[in-house]
Amino acid sequence: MIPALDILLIVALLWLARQALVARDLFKGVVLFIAFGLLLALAWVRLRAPDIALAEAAIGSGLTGALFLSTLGRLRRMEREAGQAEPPPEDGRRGGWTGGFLTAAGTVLVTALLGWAVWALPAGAPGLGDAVQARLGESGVSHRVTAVLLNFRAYDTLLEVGVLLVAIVAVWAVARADFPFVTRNAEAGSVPPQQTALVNLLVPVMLVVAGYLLWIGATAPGGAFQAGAVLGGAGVLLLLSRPHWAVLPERRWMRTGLAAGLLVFLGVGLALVIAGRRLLEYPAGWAGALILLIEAAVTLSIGLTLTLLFLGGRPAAGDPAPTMTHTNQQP
Amino acid sequence: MTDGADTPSLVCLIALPLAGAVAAFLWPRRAPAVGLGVAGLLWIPVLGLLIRLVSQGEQQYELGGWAVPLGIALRADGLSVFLVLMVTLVGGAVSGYATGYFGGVCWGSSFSSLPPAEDGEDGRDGGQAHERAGFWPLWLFLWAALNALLLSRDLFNLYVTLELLGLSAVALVALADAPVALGAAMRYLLVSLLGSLAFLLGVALVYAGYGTLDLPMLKAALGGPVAPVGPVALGLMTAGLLMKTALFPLHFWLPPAHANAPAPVSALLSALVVKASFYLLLRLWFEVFAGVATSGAMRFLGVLGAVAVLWGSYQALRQPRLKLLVAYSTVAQLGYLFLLFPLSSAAAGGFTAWAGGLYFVLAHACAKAVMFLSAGSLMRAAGHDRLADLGRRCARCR
Amino acid sequence: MSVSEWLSALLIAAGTGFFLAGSAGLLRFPDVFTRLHALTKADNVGLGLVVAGVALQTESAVTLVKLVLIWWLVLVSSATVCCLIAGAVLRHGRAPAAEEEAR
Amino acid sequence: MTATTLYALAGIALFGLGLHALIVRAHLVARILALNVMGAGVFMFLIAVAARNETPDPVPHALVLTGIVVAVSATALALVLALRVQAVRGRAGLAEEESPDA
Repeated sequence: MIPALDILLIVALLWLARQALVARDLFKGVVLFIAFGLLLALAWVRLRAPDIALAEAAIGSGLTGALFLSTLGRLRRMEREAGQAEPPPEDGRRGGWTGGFLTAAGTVLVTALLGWAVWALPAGAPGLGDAVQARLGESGVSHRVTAVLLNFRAYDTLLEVGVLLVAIVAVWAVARADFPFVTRNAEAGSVPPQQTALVNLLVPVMLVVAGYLLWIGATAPGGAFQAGAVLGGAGVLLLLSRPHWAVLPERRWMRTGLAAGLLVFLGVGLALVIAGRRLLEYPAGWAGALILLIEAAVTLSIGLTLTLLFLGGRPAAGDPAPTMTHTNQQP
Repeated sequence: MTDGADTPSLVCLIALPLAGAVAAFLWPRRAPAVGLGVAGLLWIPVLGLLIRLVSQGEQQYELGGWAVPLGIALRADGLSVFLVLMVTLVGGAVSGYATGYFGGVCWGSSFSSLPPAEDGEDGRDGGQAHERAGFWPLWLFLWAALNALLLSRDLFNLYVTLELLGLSAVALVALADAPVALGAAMRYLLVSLLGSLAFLLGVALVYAGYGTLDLPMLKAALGGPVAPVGPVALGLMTAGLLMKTALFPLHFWLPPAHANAPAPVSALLSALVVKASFYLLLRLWFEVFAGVATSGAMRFLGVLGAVAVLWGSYQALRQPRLKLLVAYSTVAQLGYLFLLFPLSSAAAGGFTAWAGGLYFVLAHACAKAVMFLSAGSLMRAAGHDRLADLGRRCARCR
Repeated sequence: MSVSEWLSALLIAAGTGFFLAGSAGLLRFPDVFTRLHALTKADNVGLGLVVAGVALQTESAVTLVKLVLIWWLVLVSSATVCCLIAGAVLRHGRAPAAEEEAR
Repeated sequence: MTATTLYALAGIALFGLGLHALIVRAHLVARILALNVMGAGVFMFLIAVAARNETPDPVPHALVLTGIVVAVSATALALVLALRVQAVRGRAGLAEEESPDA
């Protein structure tokens, strides 16, 4: 018997996803996608995956949603500047009724095939849960997900931190920060006082929450990703409202902060190799401390990376960007 | 099979370019020197690995000291070491070329008159600066991803390396900030992400059905009765990898992406990046899923390859621009690679087909890299790569 | 069921009622301002009641602090966001369109 | 049929929905949204698989956490590229029959 709540949740998720994907108005689609992400976090809780729920709410729905919304804002601004009153109509891709029908039929066929394979999955559920449980005591942490992420499969996580750095290098290589977009409000002297007050209030709370998530990750749901996501959220808030005390670090420090996670992760791994152990083979008794060290650096880098990804390009040398206070104090 | 705990050459092959990428990101001015240093230093672990492979056979390395299936292991056998050797050779040559192409290197190069690279962040000095600033970290990340992919024996880890490879490759294409290149990079990114997602869903199905991510363990598990999840997972992963390898008719993204990237990038993409996903296909079809893949499916891939040879060659001959011609020839040459599937499963001549196929991989990597690099030099000299006008220009060069 | 459990259920049910009313207002009210009114006011009281109901069931003080913190944070941010949206609509004389969403 | 099977199948359905939108939509932002929905489908399948056991299997959880971070990186790069495409071409779409040497 399936609980009614699960059925309701799944129906709502599928409906939201469909509405988000067919919406001609992209703004509507993105808002529906954010709602979809929040419900998804609820689904993860139902599936007893609180770590994922935290990450989904912060990254999957929150920061991804913010990225989409700021992109739409920039697109509209470009269209306005190009003199397009209305966004250009979306050109149909697969022309004609038959094309659309064939695409739909093909997708349904593929989905049905996949669904059949899932339906026919063998009942005896194998998995590595027992293997993780058996070695958990040696991992240096007592939370199983953190043990997998930063010890048993730490190499995956190392490469993944590399993916984050690739993303920022790529974004910096492709585009310059469109800083006027971000600072438009502040330049007009019109960051509403409520917003400033909220940011002044929330950012310290978010810093505390990030620290708490980082610390608690060793024993309970939480860890570097969730903490980094909260830091990233705080960074986005700062970019949008630029309170007088917030200053973008100099580019040298920015680079160092972005690379810190990979640097410390790889450094610890290689130091262990030099000490005659294997890559990321923590010595007994040291595992917990080394994991916390790596996680702290990774948290910092993830937070900074997510913030700067939201900025959407390399901060240029000539812009007032590096010191955020610059324009804020003008009347 | 020997465990390589005492000689960390397997780890160095991945860690060295990764560390180089961070260094190139932190010190943009020194990036070309870092790149060349990595290209040179990498020969030490490569040759060390080769010697051990010859003397002791297959090497493996359990990362973090955790045995599979809990941990992740690296593995080097003949096929992967052969390809690592190829990457080191071609990658080193392209690195040398790139120091000249992107300028900013301190010794005798015809382009050293360009302004120093600074960190290329203001984009005001002719648009070259950010190309230079972006190329080295991205290429070193790409290099790390290639080696990691060739040495991994864990399915999810392979997904992460595929993403690292795909994102850095796309960004390298987008370095040529021209409208056509940006469109090509965007299309490449969409295809690459779709391919990765299909691969990831295949990995998820494998884990759901067999409870392991380790390739050799999966192979053993597949020996039992075949559930539908096995072939479906193989189909998904294959579809994703075929997109990334650009087998006809999924090749549409390749010519614009390879032709409009900066010359060293075109060389790397055509010579190495498409081979990485091809290598994974070989692994999956001939080793892990050998009992699942039917000869009919092998023949189907062979037919697609044959069509790709004809179609790619025909299109290549029709192209007005040199780099597009070379890019379409890649489509054709990739078709030859897929002839390996039906040929090697034939009872007789299987070994000959393998030997021929691998030799072809190496030959194509070297030849195509050189072709793109030469095309880049011609483009620099002539200012364009329209075939009709190049002849006159080159006559003058002499 | 004990008295506190009954009280808890009652509070949660009352809170849910406020959420329902707020959702109905969101769907039925004519313009942005009235909808904001329905949403933020009703949700703040509704969430407060739910938190009070759940708080009755907890034994640990830490959980209690977390629950109150959640309510307080939602209160502060929804009040601010309500002001920001209403201000934006007033300035532009129309519903917030795509270019305003990023704030 | 159990709740986890239903979630697993819903994950597959999300994958299919996203795939269809990725093919039929032309606007780049819509297509990037579609890729995100596909990713969510894969994650849902993985987490449903993990939930089959009495205590959830932590390995798929770790894989999904990795996947979420990879997804946000890819999304950020894709959106920036889409903006650049709009900036140089005046529209955030890829022409269907585009001659590569335009």
